[in-house]
Parts: sequence; C-alpha cells; structure tokens
Amino acid sequence: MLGERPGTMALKSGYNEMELKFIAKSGNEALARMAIAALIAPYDPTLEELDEIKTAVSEAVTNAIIHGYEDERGGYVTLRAVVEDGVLSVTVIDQGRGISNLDLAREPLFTTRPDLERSGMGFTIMENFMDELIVESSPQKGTTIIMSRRLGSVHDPSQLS
Amino acid sequence: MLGERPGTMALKSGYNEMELKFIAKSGNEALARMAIAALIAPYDPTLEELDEIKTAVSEAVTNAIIHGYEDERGGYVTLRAVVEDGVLSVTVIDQGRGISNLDLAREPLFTTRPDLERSGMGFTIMENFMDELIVESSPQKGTTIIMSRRLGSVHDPSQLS
Amino acid sequence: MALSIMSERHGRVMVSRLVGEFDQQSAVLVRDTLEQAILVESIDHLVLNLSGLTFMDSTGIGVLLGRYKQITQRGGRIVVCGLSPTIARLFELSGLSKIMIIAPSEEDALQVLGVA
Amino acid sequence: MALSIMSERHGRVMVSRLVGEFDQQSAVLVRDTLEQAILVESIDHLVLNLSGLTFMDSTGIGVLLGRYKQITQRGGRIVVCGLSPTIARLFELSGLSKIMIIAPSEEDALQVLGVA
Ligand SMILES: Nc1ncnc2c1ncn2[C@@H]1O[C@H](COP(=O)(O)OP(=O)(O)O)[C@@H](O)[C@H]1O
Ligand SMILES: Nc1ncnc2c1ncn2[C@@H]1O[C@H](COP(=O)(O)OP(=O)(O)O)[C@@H](O)[C@H]1O
Repeated sequence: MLGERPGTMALKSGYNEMELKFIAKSGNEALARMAIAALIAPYDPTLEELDEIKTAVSEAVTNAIIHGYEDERGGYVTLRAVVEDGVLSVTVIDQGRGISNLDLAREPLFTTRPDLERSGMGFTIMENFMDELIVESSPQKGTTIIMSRRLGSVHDPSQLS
Repeated sequence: MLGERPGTMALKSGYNEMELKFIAKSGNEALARMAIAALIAPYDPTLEELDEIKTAVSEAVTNAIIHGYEDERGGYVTLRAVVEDGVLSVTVIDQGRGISNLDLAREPLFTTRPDLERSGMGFTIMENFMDELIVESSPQKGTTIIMSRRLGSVHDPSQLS
Repeated sequence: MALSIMSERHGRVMVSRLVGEFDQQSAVLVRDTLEQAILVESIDHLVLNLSGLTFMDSTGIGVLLGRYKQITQRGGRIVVCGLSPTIARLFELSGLSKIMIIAPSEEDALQVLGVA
Repeated sequence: MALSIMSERHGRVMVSRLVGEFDQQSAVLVRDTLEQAILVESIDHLVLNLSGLTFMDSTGIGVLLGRYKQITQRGGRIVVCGLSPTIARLFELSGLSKIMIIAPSEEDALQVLGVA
C-alpha cells in the first residue's frame, strides 16, 4: 500500500510509515521488533508502551512464521507500520496456510500446536496490548493482522487541539 | 526483487534477506541503521564491523533523503539487504533527482550542498567501509547504490570448505 | 545467541537467570536447559530469575508452563522473580500468576523454598 | 532527540560532550549549539568529547569542519577526544585528523589548551 510519492503532508513531523518484508524464519521476529521500536522511538514512548507494542508485533510475526508457514515451508512476512495523528497502525501479512476457524483461534489458550508448547495466548496478548485488533484470514491464502494503538505522548502539536 | 516463495534453501541458517521501504524524511536514516544492525546481529559481527556497515548504510540513505529527494519533495527510499554465503549485500534505492556526473560525485570532498555543510565524504566512506560499491543513477529517475561486504565470522558451516 | 541462561545449584534447588530475549528462537534453549535439570539432574525446585530479560512474549509462557507441569508432577515447585511490568502482565493474562509463586527478588524466592 | 550535548566552561574554553547519534537529524542541534558558543558566547577554544557517541557519519565531519573554520578564523583551537575506532577512521579518511588536534582523553585535551 506504499504508494510512489507521499504528499508533503507525509513529511509533517508527526507522520511516518515503513514496510518491512523478510523471510519467514525463526529469528526474524527480533528483526520485526527492532524495526517497530526504531519507528516509534521518536515519539518518546514509555518503556511499558514500547514493550507492549513490541510484544504484540512479536506475537503476530511469530504466528506468521510458525503457524502460517510452519517455519519450514518458506515464504515472506510483511510488516507495515504507520504513525498518523499519534496512532500507530501495524499490519502483519503472510501468504501461508490461513486460519479456518477464526473465533476458535482467537480464544485464550486455544492452540493447534501444543506439541511446540505454544500457549494459545498470542491473540489474547495482541488484543490486550493494542487498542484494536482485526484478523482476516483465508485458508491456503494467508492471514492479515491489523492492530492499532494510540501512542501516549503525541508530539505533533496539531494533535493538541 | 523479493519473490513470493523462497525455496527451502532460503531457510538455511546462514541465509537471510529483508526489504525495508520508508518515507524519505530526516530521522529515517536511524531506522535503516537499526534494521541493518538487527539483520546482521545473528552473524556475530565485531563492534567495528557493525559500526562500519551502519555508517555505510547511513551514508547511502542520508544521500537518498537529502540529495535524492532534497528532504522535502517526498518519496520513498528502499533498503534491501541479503546475507548469503557470509556476504552482506545492501541495495539503497531512491526515485529522486539522480546524479548527472557520477565520476565527479564519487570524488572525495565533492558536494553539491556545501550550504548544508555536507562534507562530500559519503561515497568515499561507503567505498572504504564496504568491499564493493556500485552506483547507478539516471537524472530525474533516481539512484541505486549496491554495496557488499564479507562478514568476518561466517556461521554457516558450508562456508568453511 | 539472543538469550543466555546462567544456573547455580543450592542443594536440591536450582536458580536459573535468563538474560536477553525470550522468544520463539530462544525457546528451545530454555526448554532443553531446564528440562535437563528437572528430568536428568533431578532438582527438586526451580527459581527462575527473569530480571535480565529484555523481552518475552507468549512463547515464554508456553515454555514456562511446560516446565511447571514437569516439576509439579515430581512434587517440586517453581518460584519466579524479577518480572518487568510487561512480563507481569503476560503472567496475569495467561493465568500463570495464579499457579506459579511470584517473588519480588531471588532472595525472597529462595526463602519461599526454605533455602538461604 | 537521538543526541544530547552537555557543555561546561573552563574560563575561555568550552568542553562539549556529545552523547548519542550524530547524524543528519542531529546535525542542526550540534551546529547551532557550538556556533552559539563560538560566535555569541565568544569562547576561545573548544574541547569536543566524542566518547558518548554511539554513531557518527560524514554528516558529523561536515559539521565539525564548519566549526573548525569558525573557531580558527578567530584564532582559537578545537581539540577532540574520545574517538571510537570507526570515528577515528572517519577523521582519517576525511583528513580531519590532519587539521584537528586529537587527544586521548578530555584531561589531555584540556592540558593541550593550557587548562587544568
Ligand atoms: N498467521 C497464522 N497462520 C495460520 N494460523 C494461525 C496464524 N496465527 C494464528 N494461527 C492459529 O491460531 C491459533 C491461536 O493463535 P495464538 O493465540 O497466537 O496462539 P499460539 O500461537 O500460542 O498457538 C494458532 O495455534 C494457529 O492455529
Ligand atoms: N541519492 C542521491 N541522489 C542525488 N544526488 C546524490 C545522491 N547521492 C549523492 N549525490 C550527489 O553526489 C554528491 C556527493 O555525495 P557524497 O560523497 O555522499 O557527499 P555529500 O553527501 O557530503 O554531498 C552529493 O553532493 C550529491 O550531489
């Protein structure tokens, strides 16, 4: 969704966006966390805010890697993040196996991989650590996670009105 | 250049790749540096290796932002990085104003922006801190910087042969 | 490696300090190290000091729950300490705080187990 | 802000410690702070302690060169100290090491200028 030329609006200090695409292998969840941390650092998040956002992103990316692609089928994960009007929106996309029963998947403690000692808490944590969570998924096509959270300290003065 | 499905080869521990796209605004050079640092961290680079690579990437990205887009015309910068067989390859792409005289631009101390107190050392530093540097540019179309460097500690055992 | 574990024995109690990032990539290391201590070295109780963690997500919850099951099956206990606010919230949300003993410090944890 | 500057006066000498990342984004802050000291507060000499820098690229070279010109024009000197190996290489490559005095520590730098 990154276009070719953002307007000059995009250069207002408060606005930023990035898209990070990487291969679905264990270890790259750390890359995703670092990128999100670097993106929101200029907005002076509290340590807890930063930790919670990194955790939510880590959950979504880990799921894409281990459930979406089952860690070995290969594929790419895309992490998009936008900060606009003091709100961080994060989208995590995979083209993996998808989720057949979304309501069940989002239940606390539900996991299809008890063999991997998964806790089934990923979606619950994303929900609790972010303000909003949307999950879209089609079996065999992939999964898209959209989550957003208002950042505590809004540096764009236009937000104070 | 990131395709839709890397083969399982791509999942060999030594291989990794990422693509980061972000808006051309001052401050995002730090984002690019963090992403490169996170990508190469698992290869246990020395502190100096890490510093030099971050510096070279910072030079290329800063140039894209301040020369390519002149910091205010807007646009996107793409940072691609691949680690394969112990060699890091980095590509930095902008669709900005381009460079008309490449030989002149690459000369040490040459800068078109003395008003910004630029030192004209960017290309010289990229050349010295990386093993290889290729610059491609077309006026009004943009600039692509391709640089590579062998990482000191190669963790993929297949590299030892 | 983004995570390291330093362990020391106090008789039948093992204290393990986790330092770094506890995520999917480091999960195997934590599982194997603690499983070895519980099943092979036959420790009775485990103190987990998490104060050195700079990150933990639900992967860690699953791994800790797995060890909790193993050690309680043998009649032992796990005491955790050094939780950051965010890790404490993970414990709350997952219910781990309802089954595991959480102590403010390593010293307190050892006291709970009757050591030190 | 990814960079902060802490300065203190020793008579006509100012010591400035740069802490953080010295790049295109922080360049204006460094330039303005040092320019103010040189042109308005009329210091004679400048000691720049770079030991707190976690990053610096050629942007920093340009900014330091600009201040070098301003202060030498007024008959003053710049002494830099605390260079990391990579920053030292930047000084070499750009020729900055041929025109600026580089001291191993802040104390040495002050001694060079006859202070302390
Ligand atoms: N990106 C995904 N692709 C395929 N399945 C997924 C994805 N994300 C989550 N799931 C499914 O939803 C279930 C619940 O996810 P979650 O709450 O994160 O718990 P956990 O990861 O511990 O299993 C997973 O066990 C898996 O079956
Ligand atoms: N991405 C780019 N787009 C347009 N012009 C560029 C780009 N990169 C470099 N240049 C041109 O090459 C010159 C030399 O670049 P460099 O050696 O990095 O020095 P500096 O950035 O200090 O000017 C710049 O002054 C600019 O004119």
